Amino acid sequence: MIDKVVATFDEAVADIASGARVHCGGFASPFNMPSYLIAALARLGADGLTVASTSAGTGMANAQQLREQLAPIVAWPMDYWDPGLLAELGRIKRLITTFPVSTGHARMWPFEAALERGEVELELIGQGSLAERIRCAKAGIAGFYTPVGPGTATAEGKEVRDFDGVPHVLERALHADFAIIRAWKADRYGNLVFRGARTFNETMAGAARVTIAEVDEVVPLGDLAPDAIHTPGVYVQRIVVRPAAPAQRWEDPC
Amino acid sequence: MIDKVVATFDEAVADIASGARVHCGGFASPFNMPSYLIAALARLGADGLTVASTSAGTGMANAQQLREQLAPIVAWPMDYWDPGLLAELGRIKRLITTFPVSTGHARMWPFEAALERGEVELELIGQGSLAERIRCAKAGIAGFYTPVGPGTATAEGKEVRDFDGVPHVLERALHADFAIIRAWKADRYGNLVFRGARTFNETMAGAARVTIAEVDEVVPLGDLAPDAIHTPGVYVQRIVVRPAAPAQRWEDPC
Amino acid sequence: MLEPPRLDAAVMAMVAAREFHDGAVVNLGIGLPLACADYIPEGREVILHSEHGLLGYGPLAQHPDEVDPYVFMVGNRPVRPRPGMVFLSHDESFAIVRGGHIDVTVLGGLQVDTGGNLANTHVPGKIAGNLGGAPDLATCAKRTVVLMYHTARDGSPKVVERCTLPLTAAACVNRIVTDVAVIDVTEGGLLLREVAPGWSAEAVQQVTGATLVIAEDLREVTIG
Amino acid sequence: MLEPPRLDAAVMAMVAAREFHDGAVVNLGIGLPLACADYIPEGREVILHSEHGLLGYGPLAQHPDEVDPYVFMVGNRPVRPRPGMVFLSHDESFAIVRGGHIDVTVLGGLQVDTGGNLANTHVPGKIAGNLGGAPDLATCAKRTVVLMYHTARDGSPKVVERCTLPLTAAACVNRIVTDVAVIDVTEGGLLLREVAPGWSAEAVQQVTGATLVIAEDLREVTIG
Repeated sequence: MIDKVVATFDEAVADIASGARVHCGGFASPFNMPSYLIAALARLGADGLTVASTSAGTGMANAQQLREQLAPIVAWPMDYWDPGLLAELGRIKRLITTFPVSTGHARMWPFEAALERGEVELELIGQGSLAERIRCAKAGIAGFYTPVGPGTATAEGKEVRDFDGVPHVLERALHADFAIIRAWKADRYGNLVFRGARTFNETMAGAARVTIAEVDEVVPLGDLAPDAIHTPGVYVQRIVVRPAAPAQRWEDPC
Repeated sequence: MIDKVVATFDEAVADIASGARVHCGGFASPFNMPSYLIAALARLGADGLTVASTSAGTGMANAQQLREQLAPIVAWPMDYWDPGLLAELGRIKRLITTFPVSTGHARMWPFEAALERGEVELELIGQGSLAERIRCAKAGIAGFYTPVGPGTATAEGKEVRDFDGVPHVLERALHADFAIIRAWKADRYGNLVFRGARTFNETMAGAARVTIAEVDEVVPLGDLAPDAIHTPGVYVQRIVVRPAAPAQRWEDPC
Repeated sequence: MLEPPRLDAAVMAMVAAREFHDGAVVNLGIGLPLACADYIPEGREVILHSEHGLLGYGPLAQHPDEVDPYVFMVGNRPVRPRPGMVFLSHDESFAIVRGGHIDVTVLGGLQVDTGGNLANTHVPGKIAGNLGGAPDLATCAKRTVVLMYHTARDGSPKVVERCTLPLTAAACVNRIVTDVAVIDVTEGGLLLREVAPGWSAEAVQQVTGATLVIAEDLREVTIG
Repeated sequence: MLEPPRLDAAVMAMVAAREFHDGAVVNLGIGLPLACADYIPEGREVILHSEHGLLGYGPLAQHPDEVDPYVFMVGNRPVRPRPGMVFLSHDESFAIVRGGHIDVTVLGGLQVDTGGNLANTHVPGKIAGNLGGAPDLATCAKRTVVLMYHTARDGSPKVVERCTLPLTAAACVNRIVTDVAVIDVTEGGLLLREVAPGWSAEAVQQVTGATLVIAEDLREVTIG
């Protein structure tokens, strides 16, 4: 019998070793981040990680600032942790991202500070190429030619070739050992349904050797309509359910 | 106001000129073929077409045979027309497909017969590379490296390059002037919902300059849930609704 | 010398279906392989994939009242829905295949050779071949099993030293299941692992167009 | 000599929003461009695209009871749902961008030069830039409009002969809308099309770091 549901977040990430390549989903909303998986990975202590994520993450202090700033219109959840937590704890060796630094008047992000100290490596790439490189890993494609990048730093060290007179950059698949993503509902086959913008959560499912999905709810097999499933279970190896009551500290086992 | 609904099938295809490149969706079931669009294109008379389709199509005589053969379990619709109709009428100059010929004891398909007479060109390619080439056209990617094809006829004349020691073939985007596809529901923005396996119908939407969708029903804007829409309307230029009562002959305007 | 009886199509399908572990994602080619769906070993859940965007479908529909016009597998065959089933696009369906998310594919064969090359798309006499999804499946599935009769209708061998028909994919076959033998493609050559009841290694070699290496633990075909 | 007043951010957004035809698919960059959503010309339906997989969203949510926690645009801003809205994955969202399905993108700018090169990701003083989706949008949208103040805080020009900051994308900008002018990037150079009320072509040239070509029909900025 297929049953991909794992009992705890700590169990779900237990085999993520130091030096692993980890794809981390979510972006632009506190409600689509695989926060409990990130917290569990932080507790696990694996370091030297290569992480791919849309953003470097705000970290704890900035999340608190955002929480206060948005309070008049959004109740920003207490159980929000993003890759900034891993950066803050010094677990990231290399980050592949589109948003490495804070904007406007926000205080410096933990990754940004580590970058200034020369402790971490950054691979900067635009969102479209990052998304497609990750999809390639899922889809068994070694590389692709995109018109995005020629004449910019992104193209440095990469092949540039003309197609129909337009220069294109060869971008390569971005594989990972683990993908940690957030979805709404799952069944025991690992079929997933998302809520709202699906971000890299959908894109990363299947792009790693092991994809782990943090979900709000596991429903009986057959409850998810076959034309409403966003991510087929063949891309997902583990499912773990968020707690009913929000955790207050990332340090707490869950 | 955005309203992509067109009154008739003949109007929907009226600007498909002779020599046009046409992507045609559907496969493996009589219920997912853009049959009325194919019939309208046949009535229009445009010839010298370059068509991309999973299969060359059975044509009229074989469809009748399949209808009889499957009658004990499936009421095969009378209003089923596939690219074989266009081949039968001599409208196809070049076909890009994975299934060009009949199998087993079925009589020869119209395209196959034309191929034997030397009247048409065939570009044979596997389903995965065909699907990805069409997606590339939609997604603005010029080409991609797939491990599928090296050492076979598919790789002839194409660049083969090793990635991590494995040979890959460079396949290029397959653009079209028009894509004709079949969906279930649409709204006036062109958002589409499919029923059953979505085949090339979903893949081709957006891969042509003009995508035309044949649908069962147009529903009021807002009736399709934002997380249930399979194809966003930005990929679709025209919508046309199937008749309530099945047409009996492809020659009848509709 | 009278040839011992060959395995029938149902038994051949059972032998191939032994490969399906619990939770396996499986694609079955048109023809002989389709029957494997009926012989999934008891107690195992297997996810069946059909190229045009259907994942986790059930058995073939047998009666009109079982037919959902929107649930067909390739080959215009209506199948029964099954809990956990998913509908997909063609491109997503082949992202699954190319990305290595298919555990086992069972494909028909016209020829397989010592290098594990497969020819199964170009029927002699036809002006062109039908590739379908076979090149992707054969190349990218974690395991490719070819299920075919050991010899062609004219008696000529289908397991050969080197394919003469156009290749579907190169160096892709892991195992050949026929009506007389189970043969693995190994670096050391074609390894004869199992023979049909009554068949000797020598008898199998006689109807084979390539030199077979005989497994030390050669045994009779068993099911399950 | 006293400088005439410059356009405020709202008017700048209105000028950029003139570009949105009925049915246009539009992506608005973070910063100044976001305000364009509030000035879509009356009677036109515009589909707004947000990079992380949101298409056809409505205005910014202003009150807690308008907030759906799952409908955010980039920048952690909750927006109101709108009929016809679609949720997507990041890869599909950028298939839309890269495939040329965005009619107009309005992006912020740090520098734009005579060649239509854009620099808008690397704020001086920061150790790294934030590319976001800007490279794809600037390269692949049918029309790229840069909406920015004409000069930096220190008074230095942002419309320049040649960008000195790292490029977001090369040869991508079609139009520059600033607080003093509307300038088109043409093969013949930077074409000054419109000036803010009270501004002469000469006055605009004085605060510009590149030679402007003056349009024969140079006129005052109008809205709508």
